[in-house]
This record gives sequence, C-alpha cells and structure tokens, in this order.
Amino acid sequence: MSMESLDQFRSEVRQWLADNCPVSQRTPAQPGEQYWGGRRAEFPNADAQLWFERMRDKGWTAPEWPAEYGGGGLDEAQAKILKDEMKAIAARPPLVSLGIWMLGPALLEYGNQQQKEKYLTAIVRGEHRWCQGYSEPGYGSDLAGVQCRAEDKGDHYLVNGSKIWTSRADVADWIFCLVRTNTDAIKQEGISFLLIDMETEGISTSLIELISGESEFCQTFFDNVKVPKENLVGEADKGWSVAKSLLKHERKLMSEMGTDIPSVDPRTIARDYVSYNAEGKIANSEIRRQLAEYDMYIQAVGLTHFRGFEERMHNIQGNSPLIMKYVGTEAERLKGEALLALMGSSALGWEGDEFSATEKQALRQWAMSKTLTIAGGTHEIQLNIIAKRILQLPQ
Amino acid sequence: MSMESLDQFRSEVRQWLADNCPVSQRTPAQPGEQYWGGRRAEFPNADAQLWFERMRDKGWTAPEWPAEYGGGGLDEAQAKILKDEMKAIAARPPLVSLGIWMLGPALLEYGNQQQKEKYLTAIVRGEHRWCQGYSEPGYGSDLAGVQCRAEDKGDHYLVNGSKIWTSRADVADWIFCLVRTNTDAIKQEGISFLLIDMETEGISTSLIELISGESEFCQTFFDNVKVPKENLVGEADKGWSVAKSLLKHERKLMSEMGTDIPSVDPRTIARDYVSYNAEGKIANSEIRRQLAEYDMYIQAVGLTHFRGFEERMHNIQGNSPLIMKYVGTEAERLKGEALLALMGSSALGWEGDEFSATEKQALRQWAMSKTLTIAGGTHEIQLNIIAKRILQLPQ
Amino acid sequence: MSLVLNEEQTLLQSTARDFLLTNSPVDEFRKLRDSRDALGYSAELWQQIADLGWAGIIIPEQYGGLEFGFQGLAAIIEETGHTLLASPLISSSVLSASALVLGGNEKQKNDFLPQLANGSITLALALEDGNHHDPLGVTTSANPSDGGWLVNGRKVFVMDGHSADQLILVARTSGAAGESQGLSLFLVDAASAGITRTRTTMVDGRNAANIELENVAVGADQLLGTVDDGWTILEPVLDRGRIALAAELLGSAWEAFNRTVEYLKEREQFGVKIGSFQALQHRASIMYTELELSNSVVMHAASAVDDDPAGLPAIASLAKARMNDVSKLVTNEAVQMHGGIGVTDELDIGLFLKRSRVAMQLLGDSGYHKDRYATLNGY
Amino acid sequence: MSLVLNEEQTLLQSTARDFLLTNSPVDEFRKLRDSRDALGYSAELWQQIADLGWAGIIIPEQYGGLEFGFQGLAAIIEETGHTLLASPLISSSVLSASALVLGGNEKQKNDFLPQLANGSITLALALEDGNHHDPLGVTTSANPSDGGWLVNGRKVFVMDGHSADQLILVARTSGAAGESQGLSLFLVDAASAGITRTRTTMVDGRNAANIELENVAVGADQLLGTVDDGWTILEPVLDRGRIALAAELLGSAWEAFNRTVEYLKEREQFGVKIGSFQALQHRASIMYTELELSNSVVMHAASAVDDDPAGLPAIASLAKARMNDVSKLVTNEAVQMHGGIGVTDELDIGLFLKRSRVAMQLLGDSGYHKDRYATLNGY
Repeated sequence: MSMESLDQFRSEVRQWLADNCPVSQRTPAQPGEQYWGGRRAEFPNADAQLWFERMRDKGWTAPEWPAEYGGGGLDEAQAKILKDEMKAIAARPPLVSLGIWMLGPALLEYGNQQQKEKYLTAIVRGEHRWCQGYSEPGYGSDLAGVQCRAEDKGDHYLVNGSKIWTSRADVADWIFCLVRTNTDAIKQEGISFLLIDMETEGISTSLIELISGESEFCQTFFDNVKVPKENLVGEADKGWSVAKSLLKHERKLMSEMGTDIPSVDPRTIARDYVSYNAEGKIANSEIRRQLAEYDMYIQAVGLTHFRGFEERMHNIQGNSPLIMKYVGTEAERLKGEALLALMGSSALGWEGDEFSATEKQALRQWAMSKTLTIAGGTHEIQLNIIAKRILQLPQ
Repeated sequence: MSMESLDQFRSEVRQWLADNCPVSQRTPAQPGEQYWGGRRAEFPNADAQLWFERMRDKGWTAPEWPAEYGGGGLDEAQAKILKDEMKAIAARPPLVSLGIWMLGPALLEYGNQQQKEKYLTAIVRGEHRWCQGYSEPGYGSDLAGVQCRAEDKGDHYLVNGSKIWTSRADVADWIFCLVRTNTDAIKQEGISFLLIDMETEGISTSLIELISGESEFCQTFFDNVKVPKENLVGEADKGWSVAKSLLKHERKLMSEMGTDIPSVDPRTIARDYVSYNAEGKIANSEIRRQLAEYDMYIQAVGLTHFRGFEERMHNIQGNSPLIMKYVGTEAERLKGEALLALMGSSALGWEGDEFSATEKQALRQWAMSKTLTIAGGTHEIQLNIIAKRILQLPQ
Repeated sequence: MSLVLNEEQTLLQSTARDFLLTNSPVDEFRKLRDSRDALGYSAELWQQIADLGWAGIIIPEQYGGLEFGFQGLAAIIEETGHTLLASPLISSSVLSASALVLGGNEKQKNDFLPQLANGSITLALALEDGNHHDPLGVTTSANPSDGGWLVNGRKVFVMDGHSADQLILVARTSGAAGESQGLSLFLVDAASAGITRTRTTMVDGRNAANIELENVAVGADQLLGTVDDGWTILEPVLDRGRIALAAELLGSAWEAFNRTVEYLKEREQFGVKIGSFQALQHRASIMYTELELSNSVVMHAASAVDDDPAGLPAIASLAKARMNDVSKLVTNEAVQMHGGIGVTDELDIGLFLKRSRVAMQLLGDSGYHKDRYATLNGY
Repeated sequence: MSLVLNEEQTLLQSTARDFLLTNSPVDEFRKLRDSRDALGYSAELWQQIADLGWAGIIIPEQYGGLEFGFQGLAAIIEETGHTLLASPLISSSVLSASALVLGGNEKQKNDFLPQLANGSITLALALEDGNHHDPLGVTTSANPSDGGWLVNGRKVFVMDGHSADQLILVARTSGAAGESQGLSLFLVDAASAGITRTRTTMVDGRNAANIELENVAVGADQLLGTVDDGWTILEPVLDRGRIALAAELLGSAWEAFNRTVEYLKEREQFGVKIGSFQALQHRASIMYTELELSNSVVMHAASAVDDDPAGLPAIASLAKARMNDVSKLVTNEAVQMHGGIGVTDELDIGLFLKRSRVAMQLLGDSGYHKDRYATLNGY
C-alpha cells in the first residue's frame, strides 16, 4: 500500500477510534477488567461490551486475519497503524485471547478449510477461550519429550496423560495440545497437534500457585478422553511443525510482554519513592544507575521492535525476531529489580492496607518477571536457539 | 609450634631483616630489577646481590624446603611470619624463580633422591633458571593433548615437537616438559615428565609478543633432542600425576599474582586522576562505583587467602584453594579496568614522554591482566574444575 | 582476627544446625506464613531458643547472658538463614540487646537485659522514617516537655515491632536531617499512650510494623545514652545488625545454592541431567566462588565486632553490600535454574528469593553500603 | 525516523565495505602502527577517501560536499570499525565539518569547507583540558586583546591534532568551569605562534596530540559562532561525534564478535570444536542480543541527527553509553575466548580490544553518558 493511502488509512482509523472507543476503555485495564471471551465469560462492564462488539464487527479483534474468518483483513503496515493509534489514546485491547495470539496463526498455516471456518471465526468473535497444552511435568524445556498419549481408535483418539502450565485451563473452553501418537518414533517424530474441547469427559484441572501469588496456570489431566479425529491439525505424527510455528508466535507475544499490559513503570514512579539532590539527581547513585540502565535497555528493545517491523515492511530478512523473547523478558526482569530498588521497603508489601495498590502491584510484577524468563521457552532455550540458528555454532 | 615460640620467631626474623635487608631492597622491584638467577644471570646491582646471598645462606630463598636441599626448613606458620615481616618492610623477593614456585614442590613429591639433590639445591642457590613446557600450539587448555614426542632410545629419549608459552625460555637453563612417551595410550596416559637442559643440541626458541607489548613468552622447538633417561621424573607414562601436582602450585601462584608484584593500585592513585565533589566523593559516580567494587572484591580475595591459610593451620579441609586462581586473576582483571576508568585518557599511552611511567605501567598492567585469566588454566578451565571437583556436577 | 571458628563456636554452630533442622525446618516457616500467624513467629520455639541461651548470647553474664561473643551469634544466625527461621533474633537479640549493652545505664540494663536474655520480653528498634534506610535522615522529633520529651513522627519497616514489649525509638532532639549530632534514643513501653502499631505483611511472610508516634511522652530515665549523642550508640548497633543480616543472607544463599546444585544433579531434560550442561555448570561455579569469598568476609565482619571496633563501619558495609549482591545473584539464579517449578509457590526456593529481597533492604541496600564504604575509604 | 537504510545508503555502505576491505584491511593498519608512521594514517588512502566524497559527505553541495546526510556517514564509519581504519574521518569530517556547518559564517565556510571536502586540508577539534571528557569544565582561557583574544591553556587527547592544518579551539571567554555560558570556539591555523603540538602514541596505535597554547593571538574573524555562546554549536557537534564513535564501535564490535564466532567453529580442544561448549555458546548468544539491540540504537541515533535535533542529546548519550559497554564486553570476551593466541600481538583481535578502550574514552565514558542521559530524562 502506498504511503499516501496509509496516511489516509491512519486518519480514518483515528476518526473511527475517536468516535467508537468509549472513554472508560482508554485507560490501561487492570487484570480483572480484561475481557478474555469464552462460553463462560461475562463482560466486566457495559462499556467493555460495547467496545468489544464494535471492534469485533470491524474484524479488529484480529486485524490481520482474513475477513472471511471474521478478521480485519489488514496488512502488517495497516495493522501497525491501528495498533499505534490505539496506543495513542491508550485504548484497551477489546479481547485478550491466546486463540488470537497463538492458535490462530498456526491454524491459518496448517488448519484445513473446515477447521479454519469453525475455530477462527469463534476466536475472533470471542466465543471460544483457548488454553495451551505443551509442557508436561518433568519436561519443561524439552517440549519434544511429549508423553501425553493419544491412541488411534479408528474414529477418535483416546488421550491419557497430563499437561502443565495450561494457563487458565480452569475457565478455558478448548485446549490445543501436543500429544504422542507414535511411541516407536523418536522425539519430535510421532507427535500430533490436537484440539480438545475442555468439556469432554475425563478432563480435570488443578490450579498452580505462583510465587507472585497468582494462579494463572493449571495442571490439566486427561483420563481416557475421546477426541474426534477431525480435531487433528495437520498430519498425524507431524504435529511438531505446527508446534514450532506456534512457538514463534508465543515468543513474539512474550517479547512484547509489558508493552500492552498495564504495569508500574519505574521511570514514572521514581519521583514518589526516592529523594533527589540539589542538582535534581536521584541522591542514591546506585539506584539512579539502575534506573538509567533499565531505561536505556528498554529503549533499545523498543527500537529493535520497530526496526524488525520496518525490516519486514522492506522485505529485509533480519535476525532480530529470534532475540526478542530473550530481550523482552530480560527487560521485564530489569524493570522488576529496578522497581524494588527504587521503592525500597514500600515495594515489599504482600497484602494489607499499609501498602498502596501500586506498591503491591510493583511487587507482584517483580515476582511475575521471574516467570517470564522461564515460560514460553526459558532464557537458556532462547540462547541455545540463537547459538544454533543464527550463529550456527557446532552442536 | 606453640604461639609463644612463633612470637619469639617473629621477633628474631624482624631483627634479622632489619639488620640484613639493604635499604635499597625495601621498595617494590621494577621488572628490570628482579633477580631471576641462572647461569647467564647478572645481578641488577650490588645490593641485590648482597641481599640474595644473605637470604640464600639462611635458606630463605625457599623457606619451606628442607634444609638438606638448601631450603629454610620452616613450617607454614613460620614461613608466613617471614613473608609478613618481609612485606612489612616491603622487602623484595631475593630470587624470583619458577623453580621455587612450581618445579621444586613437584620434585619434592615425585623426584628421586638424586634428582632432589641435584636440582633443588641448584634452584635454591639461584644457579638454574627454569621454564615450563606444558602447553602446545593447538592445545592451549587441553594439557593432556600433548603431541610433543619422546621416543625411548634405550639410554635416552629422543624428543621432537614444540612447546608454547614457555616463559623466558630464551634465557632459561632448563625446561620441565610434558612429553608423549606412548602414542597408543589415550590422553592422560602415556605422558611423561622430563627435565631438559636448554643447552642440548636441537633446541631453539622464538619470542612471542603479547598485547601488553611484553615478550615474556616463547615458543620452544625440539628437533631430535637427546635427553638422558635419568631426567625422567616419576614413572614413564605416568607423568600426568606429576603435572597435576605442579599445576596446583601454578594455580596458587597465579592466585597470588599482584600481591608481590609492584603494581599501580587504583585505590592509591585515584586522587591524582579524578575530580572530587564538595563532599569529598569522586564526582563521576560510575567511576567511584567501579573503584569501590574492585576494592571490595580484592578485600574479599585477601581475606579468603588468609582464611585458607588459617584453615590449613587448623587442619581444616576447605575448598577455597580451588577458587583462588579464578578469583585472584578476576581481581587483576577488575583492577585493570578500574585503572583505565579512573585514569581516563592518561592511561591510554603506549610509549613516549607525554605519559608518566606510572601511566604507561597502568596500561601495560591492564593489558597483562587479559593474559592472567587465560594463562595457567583459563577462567573456563577453573570453572570446569569447580563444577567437577567441588560441586560434583554430572560430566 | 580469626577466620576459623574455635572449638566452642564450632560446637555451637553444629548444635544450632541440628536444633533448627529438627525444630524449625523450612516447612515450619511455611505453616506460619500460610496461617497468617498473628505473632509472626512461634512463641514456643522462641522460648526454646531463649532456653538455649541464644537470645542472650552477646549479653554479659552479670545480666543473665552467655557473654559468648558476636562471632558465635553470627554463626547461629547463619544457620537460621538455612531454615528461614522467623524469630526476633536480629531485632531483639542483636539490635536491641546491643543498644542496651552499649548505651544503657545500670538500671536500664538490670531492668531489661535479663528478661531479654531469658526470652520473657522482646524489644525492637524503631528507626526508619521512610522507605529507604537513612538513619541520619531521621526527622521523627522529640521536643522537651516536662523534664522529658514528647515524641512525634512515624516509623516504618520496624522488624517485629508489632509484638515487641519495648521499643527503642530513634528521634531527633536537635539538628537537621543528615546530621549525626542531635539524634537520641529512647526506651519506651510499646503500650505507651500515643503509640499506634500496625503490622504489615511482607513478601517474605514475616512482619514489620508501621508505628505512629503521637505526643508519646518519655521521661529522662527513658533516655538511652546521652541526649543528642545517640549516634555514638546507634552506629555500632546498626553495624552489628548489618553483620547479622549478612550472616543470615549468607546462610540462605548457601541453602538456595545447595538446593539448586542438587536439582541440577537430579533433573533430566533432553534425556540428560541438566547439571551436565556446561552453561549451567559455569554459572554455578561462579556463584560458588562468590559464596566462598562471602564466607571469609562475613566471618571477618563477625570477628571485627569484638576485635576491631575502629574498622567496624567499613567492614560491616563490605559485608552487607556483598551479601546483598550475592544473595540477589544466587536467589535469582536458583529460581531460574529450577525452571517452571521454581516459580511455583509449592517449591521452597521462592521463599528464599522473597526473604532475600527484604533482607537486602533492611539496614541498607547495596547502593547505601557501597557509598558508605567508599566514603570511609576516602573516595 | 527510519531504522532501515534506503537504497542509496545501502549502496554507499556496500561500496564502503568493498573499498575498505580492498584498500585498507586490518593488515594495513598494523603496518602503519608498526612503522610508527609520523602522520598516523595513510595520506594516499585519505585522498582516495576524499575522492569518494566521504570527507564531505555531510557538507552542503554549495561548499563542495555531497550533502548526503548523517545516516550515510554513520554507515561508512561503521564499516571503518570493521577494518580499524585510521583516518581523520571523525576528527575532521564529523567534528570539524559539523562545527563549520553549524557555526561558521559564510566566509569561514567558503574558506575551509571545500578544502575539507576535497581532502586538501584536515581540521581537528581541540577540546579537552584534562584526562576525562568534560566539555563544560574547559578552563583554557581566551582573554580580550587588540580587538581579538589571547588564548592560553593546554589541550590533550586531540584526535589527529598533530597533523591538522587548522584547529578549532574551545576556550573560555567568560564564566567558570561547569557553566555552558562563556565558552567560545576559535578557528586557528595550527602553525600559529604560541601553539606547540606533541604527538602522543596511544595503545590503539593511533595518535592524539597534546597542545600547548601560549598567548595564541586570534582575531575577531576567527571566532566560530558567537562569543560566549559556543556551547550552542559545541553540544550538537559533540553529539555527532559521539554517534560517529558509537557507529565505529558498533562496526568493530561486530567484527571482533564475528571473528570470535569463526574461531569457535574452527578451534578444537579436548577433541571437539570449542564452539560446541554450551558455556561459550550462551556467552556468544548474549553478546549477539546486545549487538542486535545496538544496531537499532546506533541507526536511530544516526537518523536523529537530521530528523530529531531536539531529542539528539539523550539519543546520543544512549548510543555512546551503550556502545562503550557493549564494546567493552565484546572485546574482552573476544580475547578471552581466543585463549592464549588472543593475547598475542600476532593476532588482530587484540587490536580491536585496544581501539575499543580509546574510543570508549573519546567524548565521554559510560559514566558520563549515563549521568547525562538520566539528567536529560529528569532523574
């Protein structure tokens, strides 16, 4: 699309957002205020519903997906404009969804026509809430070590085993799963990619409490669960390709962590928590340095996001996407430690009224940052990937 | 020895040093002023000779070696007292010698009576200057990868190959060498420990220039060099044990680097090279932090040296000796970088009169610190050793 | 200076280790945390500890203490780091006991030290006015009134302050924030009129109180030391507290490290033990070097309390700064190396991470102590 | 802001790469260093570079330049980092050209820019009074005399100052050290009476002059910009220099990194390629992430010179601080990973280490730029 028509598109988007985004939806959503969709979902409030429905009707819950599946049909440049314009007025995402972020792109690549029609549309419309079934107890980083078994029973698979880190499996409608369909094959071979309705008999979940005090994750158990064969994505035993494609999207998502989620920013809260000297500098030079180093790092990460986008626009093949998960979560780690350093004893509150909501959030954010460098491929796995795929060091 | 007699010993030592150490020998020796001994050695000056001869006659060039080989016969506690008292008056070491630091202890453990008598005495008396023949080109860290061949020819070995990092082989009288006597055996097996007279026909050396501009090291070539069988230390093919014992002493030596060698100390020169604010703090807080972190690290290393000594005195088996090479050379690395940060453009001079001797020395010291984390077992090898021997992590 | 424990100290340490592993393993702390126990530590256990003499270990014999020296106390506290013991050992037996020993008059010592030593009362030091350690910055005021003073202000982050029987208040009788002259210490009954204490629940599951002081009347006999000259007592008291915290951090860092090394030996991924991955080995080895260095620094600091009072400030800052940094490194690495299980509440490793961050802030973060160390060394 | 080069810039960069690899590989620099060449760079090569237009790349066409924009120049300078080119590109074509373009009057521009662009003369900026970058701290004085000034002082670390035809002197006409007001810039012939230049030989094998200024008489027509107001020119000039140095450091860090990765793939120890050791892989991967981030930061900074003058100070400090740190990390690791051979003078990797340390000090070390960045961002 030419620069001119992009400019035209930008003003249209800006106008539409000004007309359609309720004012209450123009502040960062607190965790409880996000709309995740699904059969059991309720809207946190009427404005959230209005905003969701308007965006859904434009196809802008999934701006880049084809219009035939309910998406917005935008190209990457247009999608970025929409994102930038939403960011400019701090508009909330109308729908938060693993289906949009992760499953959808994989289905677009590997799903058959029937699957695309059935699942993509439901995702865009917020009708299905999805969770992810990759890791297993004992096989955290070793995704190819899948033990969860799916036996071929003619018209269906019989699934037995368990998955861990299934985020909010307790409220999800569907789970996308890596299962082992062939035990003779080695590692990556013999794995299949299955879509499973969480209401199927034999599925149960239990919540895992994290050090941040949150319980976003579950362990999910499959006990003789029957899954129709039509729920297989791609070929049987060849699910690893689907899985890898999806992992790319997860990495991308993780690398953008913190850019959309409302969070306590050490740069903006500093003034309330540290003292300054006569020159206007933070008096504790170590805290000041820590803040500056975080600030400089996050700037570099932001610029690299932008460079990656520009390179794709210009069809330049760059390596930056492969580092984004590492540096994005590293930035969150630095942010968490900077918050604790800046806020001192104020950021050590776990509960109770003696600490403000911001203070308690800062602490939880710090604790959650410890999860980010592990989930979605640990720091170590990311470094392995860089060493192998980019640097091509001997294995 | 009882505390009382140690106190008595200390006052005797103090008195003796006061009476016998020439005043000119009570300042740190510049590199050219050290006495390394050997057939070709000349004393830098008359006082250095006087000081050496007095110490030699006490046996204190090698204070802990048995008196029968010309050593001082002191125990560790006494030796430490001597060292402390020498340090207190900044007395120079009368003789600087790889023979004392490395070969001697190994000979004491593995040499036969004849070898001890012949070599130890000559070392103590500064008659032989030794160099080390361990590493080979292409086998830097992999000491067991010895390729230098010693064929058994009945009454002698015929040595062919080359050694690298043979320090000052160009002026040394003797070299102690790891050679391969059995090519069928694997790695560590089949290696022998040989003593070779550098004047033997077929030996040649070439100097290697380092990034610090110094040329302490050589490559040494052996071309059909005949070595009498009596020069074998320990058993044939079993030289690896001798080598390991000697490496321990090298590590210990490296870990003490900088404690005896005169060096530019960032803590003492700071005042001349940075500006201070009204509170008396170094104005550039990053430089101040770097200095403090070096200072705190070297304190910790010094205390750990002392703790290791105390533990040995109390027969406590500690692991600290195995970390000292790593932390000692890490301290030198931090020191080098701190010097450059503190001195700014003043520490960037390579040659010429526009930089003071101290400034040029600081730069060389920084460059030399890059060698220290590699020579005598790289940082990486040290970490492997800790992982294996102390932490017992699976290999 | 001695950097090895003597026989008596070694015995004390191994006794402490056995006692704590038996009576107060990490599970006990977890129960306490989960039950939101009002006291925040086990009263029963505390009495046992007092019976062992630990509460009075640095208190002179004439006041009912063991008079065993600070190095022994530090050895015990290091052991408490291994099991995450929640107890008033640092607030009462280190900080408050030291304040009384160093600054109390005969009557004050007689009144409080024996009870402190036998565990029948606890004391807490109410120091911080704000969210960053800043003892010279205290502005809580004590204004003359009726031959005594009226104290006004707000104290935060007071270790075990909600349950202490007596509080040692740090207040300003003259001078301005930043000056050492003008600080005074007062020993007040925690139930005195004008004192409102609120317990806070912190990330480490322990408690520190916020304390409102509104016209708290103190008499001349409640002054600890000399008026305006509190700093001469407070500074060495704080240095002892810092060394005690450094010892605790050392113990908990070793424990987190040891548990991680064990995990590396057990856990398999990709068909091999993860401890065979060289990248993890090197990171573990580097941590090991830092912990070995820390052993020397903390032991030296503990011995300096009794042997080298003049050198104490720099030595204490060296120890606290180092243990802040090493603890941060080790606990972060411990969680990361445990992977997914490391960030669940179920595993104990997260408890070490959380305690680390609180202990790092107590009595001075790394920036505070590096700055102080540099200043004391003339740069 | 654009974070990809356009077609013309890409072409320029690849032309530069080819030219430098052919005409000025690292070996050429080594010869220059070993011969203790009096000029410190190859005059012949410099003329070729000028013929390519690089010397005048940011100079307006009307003064004989290419007027190509700063991003193109930065792309070239990054390439010079790969081959360690010694040339007056930064001293003359970035710093001095910028000072003339931003601050010169018509006559000054006409007199010097065309010659600067065609390579017939070089200029140097004589800024530093002391051993740490401190432009506001300048105390070199310029006192009124005969309708002009007499300049007295001593300048150090003047890049290519010993051979420049003209010097831009930074001197204080009023105010005190630390104040931006009161600095003035003067354009003087290097052969003027009272100027004594001494070449220094630095660790990187390049040269910087120490310059004594003793009653150097300058006329009113030699003033660059307005009296006392030199800072308004000097600050953007320095920021351009910092970005140019950041670009050079980026190029040389990539080169040192690439050579190290190649070495890891070739070198065998213990019977395997050392690149298969995971500890080295992870360290290499971490460096790679830093270099990728650096690509974005440096490109952004170069584009900001033309596109975002208001944001330039913070952006320049971000770039210089980052490249100082990344270059230090990468060159240290490069030497360490090369092992024994890495510390021999024979291998080129040491040359990258040495150049890194000089470029880190030029126009501000990390501490300087982190401090400036924080101040500009209000903390």
